[in-house]
Formats: sequence, structure tokens, C-alpha cells
Amino acid sequence: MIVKGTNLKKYFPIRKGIFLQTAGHVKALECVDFELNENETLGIVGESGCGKTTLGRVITRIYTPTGGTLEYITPEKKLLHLEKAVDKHQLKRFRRDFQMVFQDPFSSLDPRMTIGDILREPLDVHKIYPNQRERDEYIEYLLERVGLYPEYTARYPHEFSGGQRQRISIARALALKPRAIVCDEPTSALDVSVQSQIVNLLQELKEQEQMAYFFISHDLDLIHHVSDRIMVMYLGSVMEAGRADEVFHHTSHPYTRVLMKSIPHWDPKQRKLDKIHLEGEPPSPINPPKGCPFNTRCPEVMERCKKEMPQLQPITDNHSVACWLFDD
Amino acid sequence: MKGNTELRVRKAFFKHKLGIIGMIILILLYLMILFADFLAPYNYQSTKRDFTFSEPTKIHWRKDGEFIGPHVYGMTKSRDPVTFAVKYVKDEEKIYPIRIFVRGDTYKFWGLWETDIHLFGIGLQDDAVLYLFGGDRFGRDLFSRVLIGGRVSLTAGLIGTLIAVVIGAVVGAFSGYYGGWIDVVIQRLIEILRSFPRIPLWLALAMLLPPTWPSTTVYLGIVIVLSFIGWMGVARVIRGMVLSLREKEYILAAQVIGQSNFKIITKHLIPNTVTYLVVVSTLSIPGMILGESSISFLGLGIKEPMTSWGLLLKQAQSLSDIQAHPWLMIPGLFIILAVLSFNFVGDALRDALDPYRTVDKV
Amino acid sequence: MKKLVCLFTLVLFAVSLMAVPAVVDELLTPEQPKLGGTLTLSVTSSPQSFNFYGTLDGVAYTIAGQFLNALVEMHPVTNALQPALAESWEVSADNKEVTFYLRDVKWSDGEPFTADDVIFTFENFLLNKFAEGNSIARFTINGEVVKFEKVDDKTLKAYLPAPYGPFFTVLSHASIYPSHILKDKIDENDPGSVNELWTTDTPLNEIVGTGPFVLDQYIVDQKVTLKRNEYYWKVDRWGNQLPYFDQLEYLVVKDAQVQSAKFRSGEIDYMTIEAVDYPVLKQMELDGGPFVVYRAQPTNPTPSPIHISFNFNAKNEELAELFSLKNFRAAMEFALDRERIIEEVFNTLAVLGGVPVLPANKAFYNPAIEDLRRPFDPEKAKALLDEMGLVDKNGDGWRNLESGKTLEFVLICSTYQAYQDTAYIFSESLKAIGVKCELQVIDGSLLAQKALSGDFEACLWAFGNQPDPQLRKAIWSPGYSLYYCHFDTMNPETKEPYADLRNMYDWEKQIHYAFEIGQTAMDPRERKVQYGIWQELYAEYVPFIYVCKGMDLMGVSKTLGNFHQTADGALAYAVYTMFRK
Amino acid sequence: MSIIQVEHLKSFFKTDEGIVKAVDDVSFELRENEILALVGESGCGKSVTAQTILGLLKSPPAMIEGSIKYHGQELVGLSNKAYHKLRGKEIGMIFQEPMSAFDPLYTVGDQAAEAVAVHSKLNKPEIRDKIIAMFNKVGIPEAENRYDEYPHQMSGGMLQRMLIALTLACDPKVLIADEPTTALDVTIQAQVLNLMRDLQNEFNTSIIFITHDLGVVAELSDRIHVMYAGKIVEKADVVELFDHPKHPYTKGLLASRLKREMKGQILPFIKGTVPRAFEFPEGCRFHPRCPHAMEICKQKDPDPVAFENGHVCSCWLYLKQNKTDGVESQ
Amino acid sequence: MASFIIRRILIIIPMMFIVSFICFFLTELQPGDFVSQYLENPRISPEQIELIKERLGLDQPPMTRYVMWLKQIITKGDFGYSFAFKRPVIDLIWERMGWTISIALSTILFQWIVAVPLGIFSALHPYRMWDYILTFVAFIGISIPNFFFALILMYLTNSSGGLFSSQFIGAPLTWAKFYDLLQHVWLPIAVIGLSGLAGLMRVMRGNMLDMLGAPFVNSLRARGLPEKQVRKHVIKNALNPMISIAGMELPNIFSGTVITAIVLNLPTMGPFFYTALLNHDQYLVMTFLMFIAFITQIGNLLADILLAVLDPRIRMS
Repeated sequence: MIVKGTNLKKYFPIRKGIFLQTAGHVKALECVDFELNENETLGIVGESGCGKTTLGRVITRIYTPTGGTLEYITPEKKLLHLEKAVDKHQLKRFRRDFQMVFQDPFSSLDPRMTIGDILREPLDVHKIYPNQRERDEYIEYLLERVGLYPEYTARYPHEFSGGQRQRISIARALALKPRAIVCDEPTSALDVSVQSQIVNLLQELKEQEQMAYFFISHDLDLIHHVSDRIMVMYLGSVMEAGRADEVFHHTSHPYTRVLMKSIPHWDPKQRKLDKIHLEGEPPSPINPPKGCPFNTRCPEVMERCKKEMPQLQPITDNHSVACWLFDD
Repeated sequence: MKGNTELRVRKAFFKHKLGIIGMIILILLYLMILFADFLAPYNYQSTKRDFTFSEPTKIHWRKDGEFIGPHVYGMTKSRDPVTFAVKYVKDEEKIYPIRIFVRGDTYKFWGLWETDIHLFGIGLQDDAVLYLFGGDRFGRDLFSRVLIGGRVSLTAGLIGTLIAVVIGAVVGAFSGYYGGWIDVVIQRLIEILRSFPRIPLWLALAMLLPPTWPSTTVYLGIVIVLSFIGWMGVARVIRGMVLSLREKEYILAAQVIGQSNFKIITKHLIPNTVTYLVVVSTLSIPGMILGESSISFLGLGIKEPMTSWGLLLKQAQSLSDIQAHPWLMIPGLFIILAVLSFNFVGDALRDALDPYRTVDKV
Repeated sequence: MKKLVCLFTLVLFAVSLMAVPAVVDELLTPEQPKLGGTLTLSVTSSPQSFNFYGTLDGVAYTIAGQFLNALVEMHPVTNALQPALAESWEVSADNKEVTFYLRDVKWSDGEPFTADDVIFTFENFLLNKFAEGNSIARFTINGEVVKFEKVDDKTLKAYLPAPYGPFFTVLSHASIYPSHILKDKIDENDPGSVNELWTTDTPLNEIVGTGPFVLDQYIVDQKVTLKRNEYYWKVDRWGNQLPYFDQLEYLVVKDAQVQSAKFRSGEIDYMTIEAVDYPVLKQMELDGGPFVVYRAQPTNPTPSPIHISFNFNAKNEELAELFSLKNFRAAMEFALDRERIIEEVFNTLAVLGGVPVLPANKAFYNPAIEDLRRPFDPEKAKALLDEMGLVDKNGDGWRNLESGKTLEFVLICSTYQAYQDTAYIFSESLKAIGVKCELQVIDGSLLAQKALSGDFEACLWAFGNQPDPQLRKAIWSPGYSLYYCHFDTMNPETKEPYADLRNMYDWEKQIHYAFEIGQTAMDPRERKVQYGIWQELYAEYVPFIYVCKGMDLMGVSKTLGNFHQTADGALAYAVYTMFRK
Repeated sequence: MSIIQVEHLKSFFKTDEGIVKAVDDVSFELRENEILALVGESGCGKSVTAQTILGLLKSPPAMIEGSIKYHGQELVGLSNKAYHKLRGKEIGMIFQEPMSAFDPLYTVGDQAAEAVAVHSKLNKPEIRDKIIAMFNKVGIPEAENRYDEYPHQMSGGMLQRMLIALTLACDPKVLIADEPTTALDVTIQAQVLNLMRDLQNEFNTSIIFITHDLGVVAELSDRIHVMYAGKIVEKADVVELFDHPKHPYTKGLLASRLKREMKGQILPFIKGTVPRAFEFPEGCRFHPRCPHAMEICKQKDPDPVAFENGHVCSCWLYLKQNKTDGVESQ
Repeated sequence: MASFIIRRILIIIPMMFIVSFICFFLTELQPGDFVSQYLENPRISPEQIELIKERLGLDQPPMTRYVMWLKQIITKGDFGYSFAFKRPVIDLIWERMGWTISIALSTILFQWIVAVPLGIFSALHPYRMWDYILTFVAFIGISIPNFFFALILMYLTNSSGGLFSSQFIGAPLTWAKFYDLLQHVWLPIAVIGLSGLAGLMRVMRGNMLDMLGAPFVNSLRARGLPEKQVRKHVIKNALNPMISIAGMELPNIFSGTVITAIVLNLPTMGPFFYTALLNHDQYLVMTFLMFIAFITQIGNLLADILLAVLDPRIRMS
């Protein structure tokens, strides 16, 4: 195990008025549990506003969690608690092991830095390869590793296409030889024809570098393709979690089922859109409904759902669901 | 969105004709003050009793219809017995040709080496001067004084803006990046300071400068006073930019690789606002130049023997002066020219950079 | 505008029993008048108050001069002392008791003027140390204050502690306030409350006076209007009740050039002119403009001739020692190019102007000083400096002090343009003889603060001027408010001003004695001798180097009558005798 | 019977980087009561085509050539005034970002009423009733109250429905939908797509549906035109296209789809990247990425080849070998 | 909305505290004090100066005076006493506020009436001849120092400034007086207004251009709205951001009046403030600065409220 989150919460204060008083909270994460193992891909799937991006940023400690615990186990099997203000060195250590690839390839690279500078920055921060020649060689190696040419070091990001930039992003994440990478919708801004290239690269790296991924996406098919285990999120909470195959083949939660059905099928002969019935829109995370967050739209809603929040409970060894339908 | 901002700005800027004209004028003006000692035919402080309020010297080219090159005639000062007005009578017998690289008052070029070579002039003569813009009440050469005065006016705006921009950028960046209480406090403070009217605040601040300071220190003081007000606008703009940049993923990326906040601000945030800073600076320099001239005009700014365009214009304060010695208004034209050029350049830059106009109203 | 006086004429100390009729003389009314109309003048700012004892504002003084009178007054042209609210007076043989017989005058609200008003005014204003514009110093002789006593409604006695030559002169500045209006408004327990009487928000019908006009309307920052006082006590030669104008307006015009514009367009009837503006305005007159520009020998009291002074107790001891040497100051005088200053700063419209007493002041001027003045001669200045060992030792073009430091000092002057220009020309001349003089132009009030606290090296300044040297006690007497060049001569132990003779140079002592005698002398000839000694010592030892004094320049609308220049060059006019042609 | 006939349409722009041939010689027709999908990746010119039809491109800087006929009426070069009668009333349009398609300062109802008022002679209460009815039809709860709310108070899905309602309230014959669901979540997308399908059936509107998402296309459209770099490379019936893609680009797109059974395997992909608008390559614009690229592809643009069932494809593979039934993938 | 306004008003209180503090120490730090001008006057002795200092409280330490001043303001609404005028400063300021505000407001009105249509015109014909001409004139307007422009105009029109010819000052209001006012008042309004006008015009032009390019405009056109109606939307959207500028413009209009008013001899606060500043009439200077800051706050408040009224996004957040 590399990292484990228990009961993680993240609330964003809504500031209003002249002195920006807190006027409420956006409850982006509500009691999320997860763990990520070595050389494993944990897929997080859900629609916009479900908290998946927030979760990714809490895990990388861009955000400090509002509640819950976040534990990190170092390669030396030491346990670090990351949920609160942490020792600078520990955090740095953690950062080195835990990297991130972002969604938008056009904003994830500083437009004023050359590719060389961008790849050099993490090395400088962590004082890896202080020898300049070694460092330059390493940077060239990284570029080749992600399928780019070493002579790109002197160029600026704007000279590259989206797919190439995403490769640079990956190279930057790889530079510190991390144990895990959080991929926040790494392909959603890319053209369809390029998306596969990036997915293939990530898969390849996983095998060759023994990488673990925390893979965030709204695309169920993509999540299924890359993940070992997945978590389905809705309104800050985990609805369903488990082994990818398990979840896909024995979809249990009503939300996951609706989600599955909503994906347009690439077969004009099997049109299915008119068969789904999901009314309404997700409620606001500022005022989440009482009980199960999905109760306002759930086709199988019961009285109990409106009062009590179901907990994530295992229905098989590798599969848990948070739904009163499965409360035995 | 694609494409390097600077490149795009540069390209778009050069389409802006007024901007280019402004840029050329500015370059000429700054070259002018850089070589002011050399370009000025006289030392700006040297007084000539016999040429007080002498009108701009007429340059003649022909003598008795015959071309003999540019020259001026000797002048004799006399006073009207009734009105006591000074009159100058030219003496066509005395001809002083205008030459280039002529010897005149000595000066230290850039404070480095002493020389007495001036680009053009008629040399030091007792009964003739080459005063292109006329003389002032001590018979000093207004042309030379405008050149030297430009040093104060043009650099005060520039340095003031520089200071303002540095302070504004740093404060704005910290305010925007850290957010929270730091931001609230800074924003309220800026709002408070901005609710003071600009010129009265300038005056009140200018009054703070101990009048016993030597002119060079007063100059610095004025620059600081000017920048004291300028930084707030910059800070607001930069804060706004940083607020949006902060959400950019490359800032998050820098956090993730463990970069320190300070370095994120200095290495990523501020450099990415540089183009905006240039525009903001260009747009705030005119205000500063006008501010300096206003303060000096009221006598609270630069003082003799130093001089600035505002101070020179102070001489043209009275209607009788304007009537009798209209050339004293020439420094005003230079103020207009410089400010206009900065405005053109600034506007062109803004147009080029910012189709969405976040840097309006600094 | 109240015409202040500069000439001092003989004090009438003989018994004068004849009642003088309040008829103004031919000098002021050469032309037969037309009645009515409005006279428009200007002031440079709004009055800070209408109570000129409660403020030091010059505008308040100007306006108060139109609606108030003193017991005696000076003739606006000749400066001869003449009766005003006091119709006559008699002086006792020992010169220590004066009995005033008051004129039958009515306040502008119709109430009679009585001795109570005089007592009231002295008690609450002139001799009230809490009144900001009081005159205690002027009514103090040898440390004791003049006392006033009412005999009856129309008779009044003044008791002087000692004979006091300038008594009537100081009295002519003591305007009398109406007791019947103000008595009840004074807070008995707070003598400082008199400053808050007659502020600018007072209803104007509560401000009454005996002067030719009375306040009518005040439009903030725009205009003060006065109307004719029906009860004014002066008549003209033809028996007309004065003044001629129905209305007198003061436009508030802050900016000199706006004032000039308004004068040119005929909105303002007359104004004083700066020397730099003279040629243009004169030319306009010659071109048929609607006004006449006059040029007269300087008699205007303020400012006095510009002077340059050196601090004998400068913080830099080497400089202090140098400054206290007569030869050094003489060298500075030789280096002062007065002619150039008159030419360039004043358009030649200035005179050399003696030492503090102007040549026009025939009562006290000592012509001997003309020969003592050191004319511009840089060679002599150089020679004197060389002689003192102040030579250029290191060849950098500047003379050096004994210690090897450059001979340099800071000259402070105020922002007033003529002063700045004068200082500039002086520093230029010094540069030519190898003396470094750095200019520091500062605000007038700050200059005063620095100078009067002894925090300066050299200073260019001008005081007000007064017809009687006695009134300048503050300047020449150590310890008094304007004495500022030699602080050693003030006794630090006594709180009351007191001269410390121990640290005085001989010539300073002589000046001190001359004034001591002059103050109590009643014989004008004796006083002239004493003050003559003072002038000569000043000219010889130059504690102040006097520069020059601008001429009186005045622009007057051609439509004004009874404004003329007398044969001897003085400008003759008074607000209450002018009229619109 | 075609409603819109586009022939040899060109929309070029002059920019600092050079002339952008955003739409280059595009011909197609929209038939009555059909949903025609224009599919392509970013920068392929599909949106520009739509805007050109509606005359929303300013000229200059746009240079437009060719012909667009609406019911036989030529639209290229039509005056702005004449266009006012056409837009909304005859051809409606929905946009990708519903939020930015509304003026933030007016209520949605007012904006809808304004649009309807331009095209009909109804009085105010009638218009209001019509719009509320329309709102109800697109499934907006509490339509009465929603009428007086502002755009920022609504979610994206809701606004998109309203935009559809607003557009259909003017009874257009043709609807151009420019990526109307791209900004929406899948569940909402499903709702909106369903809605569009239903409305199309009800109102008999012809729709030009612009998208990059082949899944959406498969669900909704009748015919598909695939665009690449300013050109239409393939036209076919929806079933035909998914079953028998002919152009290498179409094939690549279809192949890069994630299929469940391929989990963990290396995905097929098209090499290289989509060219930028100002640097389209010479010849066939797809040739640098094409696995079958030949010498001729680099030099000459292929002409369209017609196959059976109205299937058309522009590729040298078919021109050269002159086969009529196409080539199976190798 | 109501709570927004109340909160917005309440917030002015702490802001004014800070403003008062800044004002006090800004004037306190200036070299010299009120009585230093008296030192030159021969009629006044050092003892008197001490007495005056004592009476005016100038012998107290600054902090004590500040606290006392604040206390007086809060308990009695007394902003202090003008050393020069011997009157409460608030009265003195009120006396001059009428003209100051009238001129400032007419100037703003003038700017808007001229700048907005010109800005719209410019934006609708961008990069054409008239746009260039307007731009050029606008920039000349920004670039001339106010005082210089005032001088030149006075010289050209042979004007001597002020608000009335002398015979109309204090006269009852008649048509002749009003006409006389118009003849005078255009000068300050033109001089003060011109600089801001150019800026406003440029901003309006920019806003218009931005809005013309906004996506909703395309959407409006696609609905078949005639161009006139589309422009109505665009103008309304372009005008909104200008409102907050109007709020910020207030202090600049006031400051514009200082030097111009000195040159043009206007009976406004500007010259009065300048004299008070030179005289070290401390409470007057402080209160003036505070007053302007307060008016600016009010101006911003009104702008915020107006903006909220006009913009539903702000109104409802």
C-alpha cells in the first residue's frame, strides 16, 4: 500500500461580502475512503462536480483535507500522516513520490519556460542530478521516454500540440521517479485520435516503471480500460467501489447503472437513449440533500434514502456499494 | 489562445500606427535626454544678463541675398524708457555662423569625462546667442533647459512607475496567491488609499518631503511620492491576474513537484504577468509625468537649480508672461508630446495584448 | 484697502485744544465727485475672520480697515498724524498722561460711540494676551503696560509708564470695536474666546463699525461686499457726506494672474503690480487700455528691502566664526550685484533702499549710509577673502576654509519668486569668486521657523516695514521675536526678553543703547540722531546685507476719480474719496 | 428533397500566420426531416461551416466563396437585412456553451419573447403562453417561474433546454446544433439528446448536428459527413458508415474507440496530431497521418468517389484502384 | 440585496477609521505646524505663540490629539476647529461643498453624455477615419496637463475664470445670472472633464468591442434579431462595467479640481484645501481628505448598488 485515505472530507468556504466572510461551504468531499496499492491503477469516475478532481488534489496535498486522515507509507515502510500541517521535509519527500498529470495540456505548462526548464524544475527542487551534464542527459532521456525528441528542450510549450504537451507533462511527472501519479482527466482535452496514444503511453509506463496511478475521468470506458479498481463518485461521496470488472459486470448502484446506460453506444443499430429515465440534475454541493445524495434522482428511491446516508458496504469481496437496496 | 503572448503582442502592436509613432517619439525623447548635455548648446544653468527673456533666436541663411550658411546676428539689449520692457536690436554686421561640434560651456558627459564639445552652436559669444526656444528670466537657454528638464520629467515617470510596478506586482502577487486574510487586508487597504483623491494626496505627500533636502533627494522623494499612488492600481491588476493564474495547472504542477511558494510567485506567477506589467507601466507613466509637472507647477516638487518641465512651465504661469514671452510655454508642449506618446504606445500595447481589457483603468 | 503709512511726522505733543473738523483735504479730493456706484477691488483669499484682533490674516486686516477706525490716524498721503475718533487730545508736561476728547460719532447701527468702547477694546483685544492679534508689545514701555481710564462718555485718559515717542503711531493701528455689540458675547472665564468673535459665519448686521463702509454680504470664496456707512464722520470740501461709492466689493481672487486678467478686463478697479508685469501693462496703457499704470517711490510697508543675513551662531563653528567677522560680511556685500538684481528681477523698477529705513521716510532716514554701502566689486571681495586666508588650496575652483574644507554654505530663501531669483543671482556671483553657496528654497513659514530658531547658515528674507523704527523692536532687540542672527546675545535664563550684553560686539552694544535712548526720547531730533547711529552701524558692520526694494507699482482704472500722483511722486488716494467718473 | 444545398463552399480567414482555409470546397445537402451530422475533431471547420450558413461570419475578415442555397434561395452574399428574416425564423441555431448564448442581463423568458416577437405577430401574453408551453415541452419544471429567472440562475442542462425551446418557438425549418451537448455531463447529455430526437419527430425539423463525438452521432443522426482539416472526407448513411468506413481517417477514428474487450491491451491510434488551421499540408490533408499514404497523396487532393447507398469518400486509395466497392482494411 | 447594502454601509465605518488614522498622520508628519507661519509676524511674541499652541492643543503629543479628535467626532460630530478661521471645519467645508459637488457632478454628467455616445460610435466603426480622429482627440485630451489647458483656454477666450461675473456674485438668481454662470462654468467643466472624458470614451469603446465579440451576440443574431436590437443588448452590457468606473472617477474629479480650480479661481474645495495644506491648518486638511474619501466610499457604494440593480448576476449573488 502506498497511500490510504479514511473519512476524507474537503469543504470549501464560500466567501462573500466586503471582508469575505464565510457564508457556507461547498462540500466537495464527504467521507471518502480509499487506498492505493503499488503498481495499481485506481480509477475514479463521476460527473462534473462529483468531487473527483478535489479528491485528486487532496491526495497530492494541493488541498489540505478538512477532515479525515491521509496516510502515506514510505518505501521504507514508514507511516506519515499527511492530513494536517506536515513537516516540510516529509511533505517534500512525499511530493517526490507522488506526482500529477493534469487535464488541460494548454495550461499545465508554464508558457514562459522552455521544455528543458520545465523538466529541470523538479530536479532543481529536489536536488536530483546536481551535475549539469548528467541532468541534461536525464532530461533528454525523459523526453525520449515519453516519445518526444531530445532536441525539444529549447522549445516553448506553444510550439507543441495538445498530445505532445501531455507527453511533456508526463515526462515532468516522471522526472522525480515517483511511485504514483495522479492523472486528472489526462485525455479529456485531447482529440479523439490522440487520446489513445496517451493512454497507451501511460499503460506502458505502468508496466515498465512499476507505477501506480490514481486515474480520474468522467469517461467510464476509459476508466474501465485502464483501472484495476474503480470508485464511482456522486456529489462528494463514493457510491460504488471495487475491482473494475466486478463493477462493470455486476453494476449494482442505481447511479452507476444510469451512468452506464447514458453513454452513447457506438452502434447506430442499437440505439438506447430513449430507454433511460434519469430525471433532473445533480443537486448543488452547497446544499446536498439529506440522506443519500442520489435520492433526488434515483429511480428506486425509498423513504429511508431521504433520511439516512448509506455507508459503503461490501457486497462481494471486491465490490462495495453505498445503497440501502443492498442493506441486509 | 495558441501562440506565444509576446510574439502576438509584438505583431499586433506593429499594426497600430499611432503606437509606432508614439514609440518613435519616445525613443527620440529618451535619446535626447541621454545626450542632453551634448545636444544642448549651453549649460542649462549658465545665465546671460544681456539675454534675459530674449525671444527664440532667428536663424538666417542668406546675407544680402547670398547663401552663406546658417548664422545668427549679434544682439544688443535695450530697455524701453517708458514701459521698461526689454528690447533686443540685432546688429547685422556681427555674423556668427552656426557650426557643429562647437566648443562651449564645459560639462561632464554622463558624469564621466569633462568636455566642452556641443553638437551645434555658435560658441560662447558676448553679444550673440543661439537660443532656439528663447531665454528665460536669467537669460538661460530654454532649449538647453528643456533638454535637461526632460531628464527629471521623463525619468521621474519612468522610475516612479518602475517602483510602483515592482511594489504593485509583489503586493498583488502575494495578495492574489495567498488569498484569505492577507488578501482581504491588502484589498481593503488599497481600496482605502484609492478613495483619496489623487492630486490632493500627492500634494499632502509632497508636503512630507523636508524642504531642506537637496534637490537630488527631493527628486527621489517626488519619485517615491508618485509611485506611492501608482502601485495600487498595479497591485489590483496583478492580483486579478494572479487569481486566475493561480488556478492554472502549471502552478498546481509546481506545487506538486514541491516548489516553494516564494519561488512559485517569483518564478511562475510574476514572469507570466510581465507582459501585462509592461502595458500597465506604459499606461501609468503618463499619469506620473503629469503628476510631477503638477506638483512642480505648484512649487511643491522639484526646485531650482534642478529643473523639470513642470517647473519650467511654472514660469509661464502668468498671463502677462504668456503674452510677453509665449515661448515659455514650450515645455508644456514637451509634456504633452511625451504624455501623448506614452498614451499611444500604452494603448497600442493594451489593444495588442488584451482584447478583453483587464488592464483598463489602472 | 487701508493705506498703511511709512513716513513718520512730528508727534503733536503740544496742547491742541482746537477741535479739528472732519473734512478731508484737497490732496484727496482734487476733483469734484459723482456719487454712487460700486468700487471693486480684490483680495488674495477669503478673510479668515472679520475680527482682525482674532487672527493674523492680512485680508481680515484689509477689510477691517474699511469699517473700523482708531483714535488717531495717519494721513493716507502725507502720513501726518491727524485726529480720528479722538477729536483732540492733550499731553501732560511730563509726557506721561494723555487726555483724549472723543468725537461725536455714531456706530453704523446708530448707537453712539463712547469712551466705553475704547476701554472695552483695549481690555479685551489690544491688551488681551489671548487675542491672537493683540498689541501688548507696542503698548509696553520698560516692561509696563499703558493704562486707559474713562473720564466721562466722551473723555478718556491714557497713563504711560514712561515718556513714549511712538505712542500716537502705535495708537493709529488700534482700531476701536463696539462694546455694545460684543460685550455680551465674550465668555468672562475664557479670555481666549475673543478670537471667536466676528468669525466669517457671523450675521453681517452684527458687525458694526465707524469706518466709511460696513459689511453687507459675504459669498464664500467669491466676494465680500461692503455698503456705504450712513453714519460715517467725514465730509468732503463741498460738504458731501463720504464715502462717494455706495458699495465696495472685494473679489476673492487667489491667483495673481487671474487677478491680473480681471484687472485688465476692468473687473477690478485698481491693484498693485509686480515688477515683471509692469512692461506689459504699461504697454497696454499706451495702446489705449482702460487703465493707468503708476510707478512711485517705494513707500509700501511690506516687504521691507530684501536682506541677506549670516548666522553668527551657525552650527558649523568654523562658519559661525567666519560669519561673525565684519570683513567676511563686507566681502559678501562686495559680491552682491544689486544692479543686476534690480535689472533682472525687478525690471529696473527697484531702488537701493538704504538700510531698514527707506529713503522716503524723511523723519528717520540717515543719508550718510549711502556712502557706506559697498557697491558690487568682485575684485575687492576676492581681495578681502584672500586677506582672510580663504584661498583655493586644492585647486578645485572653490576657496577653502582653514580646516581645508570647501568654503560653502546653504542659503535659505522662501518660494516667493523675486526672493528666489535674487538668491539665485547672489549665489551665481559667489560662484564667480570661488564661494560655494547652495540654495534651499522653502516655504515662507518654514523659513521663518528655521531662521527664528537659529537653524540656518545664511538666509535671504524680508520683514515688514514700519514708519517708526520703534515698531521694529522685535527685530533689533535680542530676545524679541524677530531677532535671529546672533543668539548668543539673548539671555537664556530669563523668560522675558532680555539682552545679554556680555556676548555682544561693541557695535551691537552701541545699537542696543541707541534704541534704549530712542524709545523714550520725546524730542524727534534726538530720536533721529539715535536711529541714525543705528543705521550707520548697520551699514558699516552689515549684520544684514540689504539688497533693494521694489517700487510701488499700481494699476488704476481710468474711470476712477480722485486717484493721482502728487508732484513729489507719491500716489494720492483713499477708498472713501474715490468715485466713478 | 433538399432544404439546404451547399456547393463548393470556401471560408477563408486572413490572420497573422497566413490564410486559414477553415472550410475548403465543401459540398453537401440537408434533406427534409433528417438529422445530418458533421463530425470531426477540433479545427476541422465544422463550426465555421455552420456559421457560414447563417451568415454569422463577418466579411471581411472572412472570405466566403461558393454557394449555399436555402429552398433555392442563394445565401452567399445575402444582405444582413435579408438574413434577419432567415435566421431564427427559417434556420435556428443552438450553441455549445448554453451559458454564453444568453445575454446575462435579461431574463430567459424576455430573451425568448424578444426572439419570438421578431418573427411572429402574436401579442405579448400570447408570446408568453407560447414560450411557457415550449418550456414545458422541453421538460423544464415550474416553467412559469423559470420564465422570469436569469441565465446565471440556471444549470447548463437547463439552459440548453431553454435555448432549444427558444429556438423552436420560432418554428424554424432547419436547426443547426453546434456541439450542443459537449459541455454537458453524460446523464444530462442523454436527456438533451433524447429531447432533440423527440422534438425533431414532433416538429419535423431538419437538423444539422455538429459534434466530435461519434457515440452521439451513432445515437442520433441519419447521415454522417466526416470532416478533416476543412474538407469533407466521407459521407454516408449512419449505419453504412459505422459498418463500412472507407476513409482511413474514419477508420482510424472508429478504431480508436475503447472497447471493453480490449482492456489492458494497446489501443489502436492514428499517428501524429491534428494539423493547425494555418498549416494544413499540401495534397490530401490527411496524408502525413495516413497509414496508406502514397506519393500522389502528397501532391494532389483527391476528388470524391461515389459508392453505392450514397456513400462518398475522398481518398486516392479508391481513385487509383478504381474499385467501386471500396477496400477492406488491411 | 438589503443585507448587501447594509453590510456595504456598515463596512464604511471601520474603513473610515483607517482613513482618519491615515489622514491624521499624513498631516502630522509634515514639517512645520500651524503656528510656524506666525513666527514671521512682528505682531506676535513667542509667549503668544506658546499660548496659541496651548489653546489649539498643539502642545499635546500626536496620539493624544488623534484620540481626542476621534472622540469629538464620534460623540459630538465635531471634526475639529480650523486654526485659521476659528470655526468648526465641518462648517467651512459645507460652505464650499455646494459648488464643489455641483461642478464635479456636472463634469461627470458632461463626460458621460459626450463619452458614451462617442465611444459607441467609435466601436461601431472601428479602425475607420472617425475612430482614428476621435482616438487622437481623446488622447490629446488625456495628455494636456489640466492647469496648462486651463491657462491656454483662459488666454484664448480672454476669460478670467470664476463662476460669475463680479456683478452677479451674490445677486439673486435670474435668467441673466444663470446665463452668466453658463458662460463661466463651461471652462472648468471642459478642462476638468476633458481628461477623464477621453479615458471613458476609450473604455466604452473597448467594452463595446469586447461585447460585440461576445458569444451571446452571435446567439442573438442567430435568433434573427435585427442589428438595432442586438446593439441594444451590446450597449447595455458594455455600459455596466462603466458604472464602477464612475464610482472610482469621483476622487479623480475632485483632484482634477484642485489645480484647475486654483488656476480658474473657482470657489471650490480645491484651492481652499491647498491653502489649508500650506497653512498647516491640520484639522481642515484631515477633514477634507476624510470627506473626499467618504464621498468616494459613498460613490462606490452607489455604484455598487446601481450595478446590482442593473446586473442580475451581482444582485443575486
